[in-house]
Amino acid sequence: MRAHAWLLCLPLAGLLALFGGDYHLRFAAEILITGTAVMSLDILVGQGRLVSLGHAALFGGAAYVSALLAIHAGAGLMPVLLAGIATGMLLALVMGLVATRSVDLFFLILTLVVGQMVYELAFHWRTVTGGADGLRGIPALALHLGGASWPMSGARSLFLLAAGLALLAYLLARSFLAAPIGRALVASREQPVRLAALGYEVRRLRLLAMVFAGGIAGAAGALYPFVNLYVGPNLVHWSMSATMIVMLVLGGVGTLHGAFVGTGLYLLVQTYLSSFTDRWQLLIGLLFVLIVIFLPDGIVRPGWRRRQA
Amino acid sequence: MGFYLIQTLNAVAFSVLLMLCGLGLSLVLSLMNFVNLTHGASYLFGSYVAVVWLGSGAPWWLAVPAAFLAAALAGLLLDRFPFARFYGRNHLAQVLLTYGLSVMFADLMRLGFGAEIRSPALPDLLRGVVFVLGMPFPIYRLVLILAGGVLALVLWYLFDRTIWGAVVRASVADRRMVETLGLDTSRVFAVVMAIAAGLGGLSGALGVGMLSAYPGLDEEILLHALFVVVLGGLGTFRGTVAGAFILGFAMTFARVWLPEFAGFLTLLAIALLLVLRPDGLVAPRLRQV
Amino acid sequence: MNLLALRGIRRSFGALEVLRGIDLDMAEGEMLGLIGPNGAGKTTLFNLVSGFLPADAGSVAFAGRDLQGLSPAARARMGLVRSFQKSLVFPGLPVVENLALAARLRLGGGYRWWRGRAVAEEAAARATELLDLAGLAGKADTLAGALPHGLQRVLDVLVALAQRPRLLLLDEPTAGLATDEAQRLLGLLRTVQPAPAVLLVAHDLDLVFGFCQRLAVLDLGRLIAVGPPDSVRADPEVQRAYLGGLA
Amino acid sequence: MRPNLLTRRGVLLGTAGVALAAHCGAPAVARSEPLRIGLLTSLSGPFTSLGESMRAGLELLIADAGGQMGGRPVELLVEDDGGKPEEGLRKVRKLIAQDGIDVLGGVISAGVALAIRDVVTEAGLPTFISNASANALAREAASPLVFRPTKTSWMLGHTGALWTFQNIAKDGGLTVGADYAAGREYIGDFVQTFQEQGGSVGTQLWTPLGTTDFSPILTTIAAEQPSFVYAFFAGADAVRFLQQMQEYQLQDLVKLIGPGALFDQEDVVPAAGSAALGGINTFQQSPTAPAAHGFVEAYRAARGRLPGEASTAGYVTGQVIRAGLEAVAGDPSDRERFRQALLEQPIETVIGPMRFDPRNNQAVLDIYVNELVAGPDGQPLNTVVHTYAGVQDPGPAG
Repeated sequence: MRAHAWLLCLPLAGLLALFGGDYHLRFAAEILITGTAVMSLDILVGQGRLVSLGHAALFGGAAYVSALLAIHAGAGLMPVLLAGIATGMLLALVMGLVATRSVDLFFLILTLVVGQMVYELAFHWRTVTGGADGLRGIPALALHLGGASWPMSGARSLFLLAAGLALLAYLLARSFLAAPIGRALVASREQPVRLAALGYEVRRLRLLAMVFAGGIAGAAGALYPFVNLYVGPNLVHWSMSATMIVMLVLGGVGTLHGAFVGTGLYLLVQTYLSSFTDRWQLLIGLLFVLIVIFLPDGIVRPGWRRRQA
Repeated sequence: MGFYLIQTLNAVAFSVLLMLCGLGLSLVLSLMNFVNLTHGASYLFGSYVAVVWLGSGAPWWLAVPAAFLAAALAGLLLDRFPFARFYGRNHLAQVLLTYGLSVMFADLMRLGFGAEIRSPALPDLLRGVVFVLGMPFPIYRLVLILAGGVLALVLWYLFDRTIWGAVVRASVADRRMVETLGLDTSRVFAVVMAIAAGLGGLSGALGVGMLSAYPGLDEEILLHALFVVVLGGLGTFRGTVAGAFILGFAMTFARVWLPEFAGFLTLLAIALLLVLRPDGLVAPRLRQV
Repeated sequence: MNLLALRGIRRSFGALEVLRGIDLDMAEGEMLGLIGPNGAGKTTLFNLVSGFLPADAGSVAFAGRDLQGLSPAARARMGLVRSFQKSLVFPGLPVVENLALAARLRLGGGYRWWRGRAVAEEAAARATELLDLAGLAGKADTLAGALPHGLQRVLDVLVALAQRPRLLLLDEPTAGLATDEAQRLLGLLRTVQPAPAVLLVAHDLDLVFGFCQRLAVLDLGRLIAVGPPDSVRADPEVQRAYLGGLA
Repeated sequence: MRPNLLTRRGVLLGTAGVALAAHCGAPAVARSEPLRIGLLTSLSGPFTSLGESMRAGLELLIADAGGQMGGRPVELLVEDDGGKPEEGLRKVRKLIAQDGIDVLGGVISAGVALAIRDVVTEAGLPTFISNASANALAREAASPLVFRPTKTSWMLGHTGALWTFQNIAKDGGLTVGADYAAGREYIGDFVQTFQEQGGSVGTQLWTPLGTTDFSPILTTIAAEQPSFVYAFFAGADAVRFLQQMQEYQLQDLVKLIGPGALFDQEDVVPAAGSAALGGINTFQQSPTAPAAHGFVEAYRAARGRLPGEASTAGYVTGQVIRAGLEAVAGDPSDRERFRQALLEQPIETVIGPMRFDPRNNQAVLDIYVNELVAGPDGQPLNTVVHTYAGVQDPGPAG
């Protein structure tokens, strides 16, 4: 059951934090951070049936802003996090204003188009973003609190930070979905016309959900540069958004925690299976297609699949 | 003067290529309300078939029909499994299924045809240029424009003006009704899917002389095709043609005048058009409620 | 002042004129039956009044305000609420959540994320009250999609009532229901407080004649008679419209 | 030469039967223990064919070396970066922490090279950038343990300008390039040197990376009738540009010159066919360079085609690593000694003599001017017409 799985996760995370090596901790932090962004996408896809192909632009856009703040202003954890959240929300707002008039394929294409505009910006604004080469030389992260300052650049502290962020984001997302707005979002997926007849502005609802998801994706994006010490345009490209959807489907749509499972699975396959075979993409594709074909309710119904550990 | 005339011809040729890419996608969308993201793979498959065909020394003018047939056969197989069980489903399920398949096909084609860039050995007949007001314009592109125009007319006639098209549309609108008339709708769908995939292969064979073939081209083509079809209004025939020409001219002239911002400007144009016309340029006959 | 005032409403689909100049008034709390043969334009009229379709010409005024350009959602928030011919509940949500969804928006907490507890509790109380009224208290936690068809229809009307409408447009709420079920459903509209005005479309003429103070008869896009049941029943044009097809 | 499904991609090329030693903990050096070379390259994504060639090139060298370097058996571990820096970073961390590699080679894309620069520097891992040409790695991003046995963008743009100015035209030319970091570097360096020589360059045209249709640009070229076109494109863009140049019959009207990637013998020329004929390029590598003779034959025997930049780079990287290891008797664990050994003596490679600039570990190379003429089989062949000896990047000061 879900509760048990989560209870299992905590000691696991604790063990990793105590005994994991630098490489494994960074890898775990990357899974948690990317997973958090994928989870925010689950709010849109799983609950609102809003399939966005521009979500990476929110995540990566925040990563760029965060990296730039750290490089040019030496910003610490809090300002970087706030700026990332603000960037994610702002980009989501713009994307939402353009895309929420539409559903299905139109929504997909419009989010893709807005996301690719962010990509074009990151790719061509060389003096600021480094263009195709990206940004490197990102300073170590530190937390400044009232004059005191703690370094957060070690793999262990980054892992703990990522775990904290993932947990917080997960709890926030759950409370969002349990709250009136989350229930209305689910209703808008099932019967948007009826919901409008109840007096709900469906567009506003979708916009709010996008901004919320953008905020979470932005918070995750803000931490990403410090784990990888690099930010590049691939991070905002639409193919990254598509990868996020693949991760989400692998883990289970509409479950929130499935996003972490799927992200972990994908990154593990990508990192380890690719050492053994050139055909790892074929295997990922096959797995993905099998899930779509044989677990069809997953797209419609939340909580359709509970992964037993 | 000659400069702008040729640039206009360039834009027309590119638009026709975009239209060719969009037609197959548009066909299944308008007639079957099915989003087929394996279309880019059909295109690339057709390109590879043409390259292999032309390299084998077989008669060059059969390369295009061969690519059509090969891709159509693949479409037919896909229709049997797994497409058929997704025809009635929502777009999201279709998008996920076909995207996953396209990832697999991309890798399979890399396995089969290699990762290298492949180009066809074009016959000399297609390699010349004509001079318009002193400026060169390739014969290959004239042939492309011509072929695209003829194909569009044939399809328009077939699906809009014959009983056959009416049957397909009726099968989508009310499947049970058509079946009581004694027609096998699943066979109708299979034929449409085969034709659409075949069109993907055919456009791949026609386009390969301009774009070559290599892993990753499938995704680029798919993206262009999606833009064209969505811009035109989900899968209406006239809309696809209009979408292709708007996108083709926008991309060509953005590169003439503001090449450094061409990518951004093209995206901006698409976004603006879709904000102004949320259902695309030509409102579709059928819509998912 | 009339609650609803329609003036010169026209609407065509292509060459087909579905509504050709409708004038109609409704008073606060009134129950008006709208009847007419299939294809008379009843559903189109509903869509125009509730804002799901724009009219080609004419005006709709509600509580003295012109509704021109207002979205369906905005109209619903003013108290002009409709149901759908094909029952549309939220199948994946529990029954009580279906009602609470409507009630929360009415109480101003529809988009709340936090600090929504007071509103949520009041909405839940309102939902429970309605369920009790309809005798569905035992079904509160059932998924709406799992209810039998008849109860889904009842739930649909309850959802509309949870919005505290001033005017309720009900499109065939009794279709597919047994007579006693239908009686009970319409009875509910009388018992709920405050009682809304109701514009009722139904095929079961006995039901309509029994429940409504006034009737309006729509035929080929025109209102051919408006008045109390008895005078409508006696109207020769109405008899021709209904019987003419049979003769 | 694809490995079978589920066989470890890193093929054990050392003495047969050498067991996989446990690779946790400190890299204790015993003479019999295999030396682990990591190769980070692209086996998926846009540079797949380059990555496959690079892998083949390095495998060829290791085979030539009898699976031994400096007296130790060599184990090659190949990882795929997908052309993406994020993936490359993760793979490099894995190679360092989990596989315990002794040296790293490879990297096709400049983005990946710059992204991993800090990680390998921090880990003190001797790294050989085989293909990426970003100037920054020889300048502000130079690192004491990051060697680059290949060119910088400047080295090709600069020599291209010298050749053009002396042999083609002093003005009336134009440039066209793919609008991203590498394109900006090549074209920018070309223009700068060309102007320093006293020449002037006309219009500079840019097209987005991944341009499918070059016709707007080609019509502009046809209208301007320039004395030459200096162009930078790579991979599929290069093939399309050349073919469309031919399609518009500009091939014979306009002299086309560019950095070597535009006419890569393995990646571009077979696909471009006769469209490549007549082109000029400056490149650190050439199948007709005298030094390359044996390698070209061996590679042709192994893969049935002529080597291009990526396969040659894979081979050269192996030669450089081997030379370094021979000098330290197979033990690179003393980083400073290994570094000094590499800096001290010039290395004879299949692209000619190579020495490393001690300021930035950037190779100082002979740059060939290649002209594409019909080879014995009728296919265009990069043929050396001139050699700029010992070209050195301006380096950190420049």
